Amino acid sequence: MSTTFFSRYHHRISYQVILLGTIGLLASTALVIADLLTREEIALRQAEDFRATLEQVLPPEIHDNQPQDERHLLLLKDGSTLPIYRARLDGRVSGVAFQVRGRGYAGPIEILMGVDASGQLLGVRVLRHTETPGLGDKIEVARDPWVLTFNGLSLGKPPLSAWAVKKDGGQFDQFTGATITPRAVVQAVRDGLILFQNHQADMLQRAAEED
Amino acid sequence: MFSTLLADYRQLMRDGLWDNNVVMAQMLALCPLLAVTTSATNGLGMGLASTAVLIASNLLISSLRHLISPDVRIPVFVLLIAMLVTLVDLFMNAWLYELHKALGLFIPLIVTNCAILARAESFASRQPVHRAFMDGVAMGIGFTLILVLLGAVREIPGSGTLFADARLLLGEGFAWMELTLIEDYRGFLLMILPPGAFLAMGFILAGKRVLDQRRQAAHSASAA
Amino acid sequence: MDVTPVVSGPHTHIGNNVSKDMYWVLAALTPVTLYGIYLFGWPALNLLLIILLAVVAFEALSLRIAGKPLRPTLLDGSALLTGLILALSLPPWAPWWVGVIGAAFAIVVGKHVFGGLGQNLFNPAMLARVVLLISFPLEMTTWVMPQPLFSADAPGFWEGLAITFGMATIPDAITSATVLDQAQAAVLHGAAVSEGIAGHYSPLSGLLGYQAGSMGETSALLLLLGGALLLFKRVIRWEIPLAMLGALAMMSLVFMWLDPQRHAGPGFHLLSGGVMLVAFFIATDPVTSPSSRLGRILFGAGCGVLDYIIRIWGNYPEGIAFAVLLMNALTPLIDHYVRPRIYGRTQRGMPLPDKVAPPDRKPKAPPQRPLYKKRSKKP
Amino acid sequence: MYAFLRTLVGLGGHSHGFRGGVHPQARKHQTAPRAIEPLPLPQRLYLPVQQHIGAPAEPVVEVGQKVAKGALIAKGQAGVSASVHASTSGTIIDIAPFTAPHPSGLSIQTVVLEADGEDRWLEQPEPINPFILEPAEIARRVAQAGIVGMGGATFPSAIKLHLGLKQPIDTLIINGSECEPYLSCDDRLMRERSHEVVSGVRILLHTVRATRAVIAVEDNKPEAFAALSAACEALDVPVIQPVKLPTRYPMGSEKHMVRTLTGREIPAGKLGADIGVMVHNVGTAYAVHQAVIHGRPLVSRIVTVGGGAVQRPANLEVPIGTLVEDLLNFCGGLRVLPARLLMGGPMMGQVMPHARVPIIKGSNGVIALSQEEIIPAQNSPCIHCARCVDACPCGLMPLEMSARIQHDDLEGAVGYGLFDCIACGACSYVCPAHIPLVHYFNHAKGELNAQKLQAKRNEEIKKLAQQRQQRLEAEARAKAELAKARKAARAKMAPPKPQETKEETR
Amino acid sequence: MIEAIITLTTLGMLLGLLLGIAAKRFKVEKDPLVEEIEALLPGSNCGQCGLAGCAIGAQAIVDGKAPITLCPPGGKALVRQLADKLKVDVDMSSLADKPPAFARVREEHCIGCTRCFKVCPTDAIIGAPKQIHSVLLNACNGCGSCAEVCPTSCVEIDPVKPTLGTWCWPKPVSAEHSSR
Repeated sequence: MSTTFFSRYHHRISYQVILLGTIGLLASTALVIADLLTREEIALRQAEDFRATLEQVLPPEIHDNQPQDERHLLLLKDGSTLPIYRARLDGRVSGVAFQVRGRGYAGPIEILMGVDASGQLLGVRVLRHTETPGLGDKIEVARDPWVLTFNGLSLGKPPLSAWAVKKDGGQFDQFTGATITPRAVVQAVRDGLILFQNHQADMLQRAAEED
Repeated sequence: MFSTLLADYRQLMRDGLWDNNVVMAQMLALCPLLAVTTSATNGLGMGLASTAVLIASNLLISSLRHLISPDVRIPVFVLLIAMLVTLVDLFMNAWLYELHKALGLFIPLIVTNCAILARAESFASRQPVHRAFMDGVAMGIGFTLILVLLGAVREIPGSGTLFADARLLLGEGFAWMELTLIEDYRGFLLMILPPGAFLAMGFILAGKRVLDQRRQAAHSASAA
Repeated sequence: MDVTPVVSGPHTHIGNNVSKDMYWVLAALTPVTLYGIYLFGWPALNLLLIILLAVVAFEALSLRIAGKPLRPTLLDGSALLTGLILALSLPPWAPWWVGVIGAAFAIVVGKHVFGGLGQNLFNPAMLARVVLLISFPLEMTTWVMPQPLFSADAPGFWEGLAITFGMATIPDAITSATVLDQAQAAVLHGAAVSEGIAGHYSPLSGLLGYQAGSMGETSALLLLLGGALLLFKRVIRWEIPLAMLGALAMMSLVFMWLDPQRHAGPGFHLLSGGVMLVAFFIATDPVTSPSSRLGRILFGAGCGVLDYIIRIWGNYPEGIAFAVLLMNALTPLIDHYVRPRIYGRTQRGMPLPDKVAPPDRKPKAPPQRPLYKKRSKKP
Repeated sequence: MYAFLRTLVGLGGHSHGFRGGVHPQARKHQTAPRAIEPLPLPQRLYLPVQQHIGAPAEPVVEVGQKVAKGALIAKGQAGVSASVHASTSGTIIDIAPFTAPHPSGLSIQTVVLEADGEDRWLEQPEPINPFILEPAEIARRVAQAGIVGMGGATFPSAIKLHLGLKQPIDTLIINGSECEPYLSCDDRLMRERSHEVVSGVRILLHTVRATRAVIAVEDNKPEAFAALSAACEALDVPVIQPVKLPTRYPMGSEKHMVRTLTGREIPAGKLGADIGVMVHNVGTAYAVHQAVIHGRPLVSRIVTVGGGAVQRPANLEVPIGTLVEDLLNFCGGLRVLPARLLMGGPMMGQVMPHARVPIIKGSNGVIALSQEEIIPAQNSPCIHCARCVDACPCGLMPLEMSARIQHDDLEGAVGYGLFDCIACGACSYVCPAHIPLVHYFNHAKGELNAQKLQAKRNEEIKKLAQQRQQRLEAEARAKAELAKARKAARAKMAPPKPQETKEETR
Repeated sequence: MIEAIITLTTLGMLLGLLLGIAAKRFKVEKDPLVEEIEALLPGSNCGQCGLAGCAIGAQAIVDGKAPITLCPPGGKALVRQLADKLKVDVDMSSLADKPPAFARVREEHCIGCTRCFKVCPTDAIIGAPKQIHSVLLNACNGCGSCAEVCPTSCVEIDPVKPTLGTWCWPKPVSAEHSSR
């Protein structure tokens, strides 16, 4: 019987060493194999996912390239870098997408925004947030069409002073009961537009030179 | 022979689903339980993933039980369970991507699900493989049921729906499960916030106590 | 003469009882309640009646489930008091179901789940208020300006019913933010707080309560009068109200001195929101406040400081309910560590040294041990 | 930090006076105006052999023996104990268990004395000047007279005096506060026999060699205060000083009186003598005067008979051993059926099982409360109002203690200071939930005491068991050796089996 | 890949080594708790707990096979000591403390057979053959062993009657307070 055979050695230190070592070996091998098996698939899924999101802020009619492949690091004036994704139509940059971050009620709100060459908003989507379910999560497009109201807006339209929620004297609706979440989104988008304006040349032209 | 085996399995099933339920009797695995049950679908997904890990770990540990020396059993269990969870995480990420996006944060939490370690330590490491398998199935189903129940109890008053987004988990064929019980419902937010989980859990536990007491009273009455 | 029962002394009693206390508090709240009904009209009265009915119904239901006798507990006034305080702390025009859900939480979860009268950890009315605030932010933040009964704009009886039962929406024209909302909004705008509250607040409006707010929170004057009555009747003691109002005043003074742009003065903080109601009628709830005098002072001060912190740095314009609940949770801890000094012992429970006996004639003292090992074993 | 907080909120210094306490309705008007009346000699007197804290006295008389008033009947034992004397002259007719004046209604060994009606004193020694006697001699005489604390605590006074001889006492306090409602026996004693009281105080002062004595009287007894002042004046003893105290219950508690008068606190587990003070009751002072000046043992005391159920309330001078029944009959019987019959005042007095119990040395009152005087209990759960905490003169948290006792966590209650509780009843008096707090504490104290006794007994029995074990083992060993020896002897006699023999002898 | 495998394997082996050594080092031979508990028990091996002696009782308590309320002669005092020692809470109220009892020999039936004092665990019975036996109350723990062996049933176990010295206030009973 195996019971008696192995348990005779159970208390030897060498047995413990070999046992744990073997288990570690087996476990790591299994994980390595699984990783090899799934790596490609996972990468594919993530890329698909990202493309789908990019599509939402860079509508397919304005580009004929794959924006997710055109990832560039933009050097900002403060020395930090920001990844941007360029959409091209006939080789010309027709729009860019980049991430901004707002300070929400319960943590940061990650926002992806797409801007066309003239600085008009193509789309705004919330990627990640931790807002109160049922209250602050109306910024998700799946739950509420609120973020679609940004489409077609730009820095001058409405004027800068109106880039705020109504409670703060701006033109954007806040949802009832929650002010902080939409305020954070509006501010983040406005800041994103300002950032675009400040780096418009870099975002559009130098990128063209690089190629 | 066969009938005794069947009776044994029935007992294991009873234990897992009710008498010795992971959550309601052993009060284990509360962390994933309270964290993910904002909807019945989330509960189901978490439950199924945990069940898979539980069955696999029970099987693995039971079949290795003679090899594992008592002095190092805990690290061995932890290593094996961690491996299984990582495997599940990888596979879900690859082939159930949408669900993984919804549950992703919680899958690694299964490692810390003390119910799995507890079953390994108190059951699988001392029982033959077939019983360990049945135990894993029973305990897993019991855990899943509680997760779904708690999810439903929180989802219905919280957002007025039941099994919302079930198609993400089970595929388009299960879209019929998604019920909207109350249209234009603004929601009783407390229930989908963390305090609601504790509250609902408390009431479920109290409910089980009441049922058990009734059953016992009926039992002793009929015995007398 | 026959056998008398074997009972310990004392064989006389001061003659009070629990329900007398409860009814005194109810009496002290009556002026505020009547004034609130006058200010906010029929919908407020409807809501109050609905809550009182619901509270009694839930109390009876809970007692029935727990298998306790109904009459003594229903008649002791504790449930009515919880209901009244809840009603006074809600927006007066809130729909009926807000009141019913609040009553259910207060009585079932806030009181009976813990074991009934005297066992609850949190003040039931405040617990219900917080649950409602978290769950129904829209309904719980829709305030109206006072529409005194029989005034031109006030809703009539039928209109009132329609508002309470959700058949009519509250016209936007008469909804209004509370002064605390105004103050918070002003600060968020970067404007001076005095600008924000200008036109919405004056000390007189605070005292009289002619401003938007819940039914029982608006008139500081009437609340003070009720509190004074309770103090006079010794139903409540001075420590909690004084410590709470004092701490709030101190906090607002200090911060106003540091940055008058952002921080309003003590008068504003004391006279707005639910401070007065809480200080005299809620924080003083005996069940959920500490037993020792120093404990009560700490408790009251904690409520005041927390309220100020939540008002200024929190996301809610008024945080008094949260402050009370947080301090409620600390009460067992305070009771464990803050105890009166026992006669003949030091604060830590060691026997006092005998000071007078000179050392040579002192008999050899046995080793001294503290009275209690700090062992927490709360039943 | 903590001390700082306390000073900040001004809770640190009750330099004089004590925290807490209550103001129960005094209700002394019934009996306070009534002068002490002697109770006619009853036919039979019942003298329990234990009328004090400590060991029972041992009877020294036989049934049938004739005794004179003041004769020793039961002798106090070594340690804490006190003697009992015949309260009148007569015949001992029985020595048997008789109902004790105790709420349990249990019996106690009691000497029954049939009065012969002559009330003839034992030969009196010549009065002597006590101030030529040594303090120890005075203490001995006090012990001989069987004097115990007359305020109700019944601690043998001589033992207290002995403590005072061992430790320096700077202040002698004579307790005339009588803070219990209804009672006025001390009040009357101080008014009518102030000279004797002051004389007794002087003797006590001489005995403990304190520098001063204060007679503490609550300010609701101005007549007693005036009488004592006059007596001190008349006897010319400036070191004895009557002092007025504010009326507050439990001012009469030794601990709290010391605190109020001297600002000192008696440390937990210590006695007044440890901090240089000694407290005696005015009744004790009077009894000391009687014993030392006149050589008369303690055979009578003043008892207030009051309460709404009594026909004619009075203050009576009663021979020790008289039945409560006789007192009530003398007072015209009962007006209505009493709801409770108490010995002592309504705050700390004890319920009597019936009226056929004797007056003993510590009985300061017989109170028959009518139904209207008892506020019916309206029990409700504890709402943590903490009025008991505010009322407790000892700084305890009665609500916490009773909650623990209710759940049988007696140790927990001890941790909250159960044994610092003086059972004054202030907490129960103010409790709006009518929780029988004092009853809980009495129960817990008794239960813990019983457990302690049991543990001690277990220990003793265990020793016995071990001794038996050792004895059995020793016997078994002895038996085995005996058997061995016998076998050896037999082996010698029997034909030799060489190898075996070798083994065995070795 | 390979690094991961090597790291994990080495880590496992190292841990195995550590744990193996630790297991050898800190081996606990016998549970000292049993001895401590045995020291608390009466030690009279009276058998009222249903086990054959106090040592076995102590082992049973440690193993959780017997409740800490198993010992009638120990009474509540013992239960409290055991609860303290084992750090458990015990509901004393459910414990109907068997009132302490003493053995009493009914002299008219005693035949002086000496059986009772041979079994007495505390040597509390004195007597000699053909003499009437009597019980030393101070030494008797009321275990009842003597009553079992008496051929004439003349040993009775009487509960101790309370006296003024041992009487204590009963726990107050009131519907409201005993509701939990």
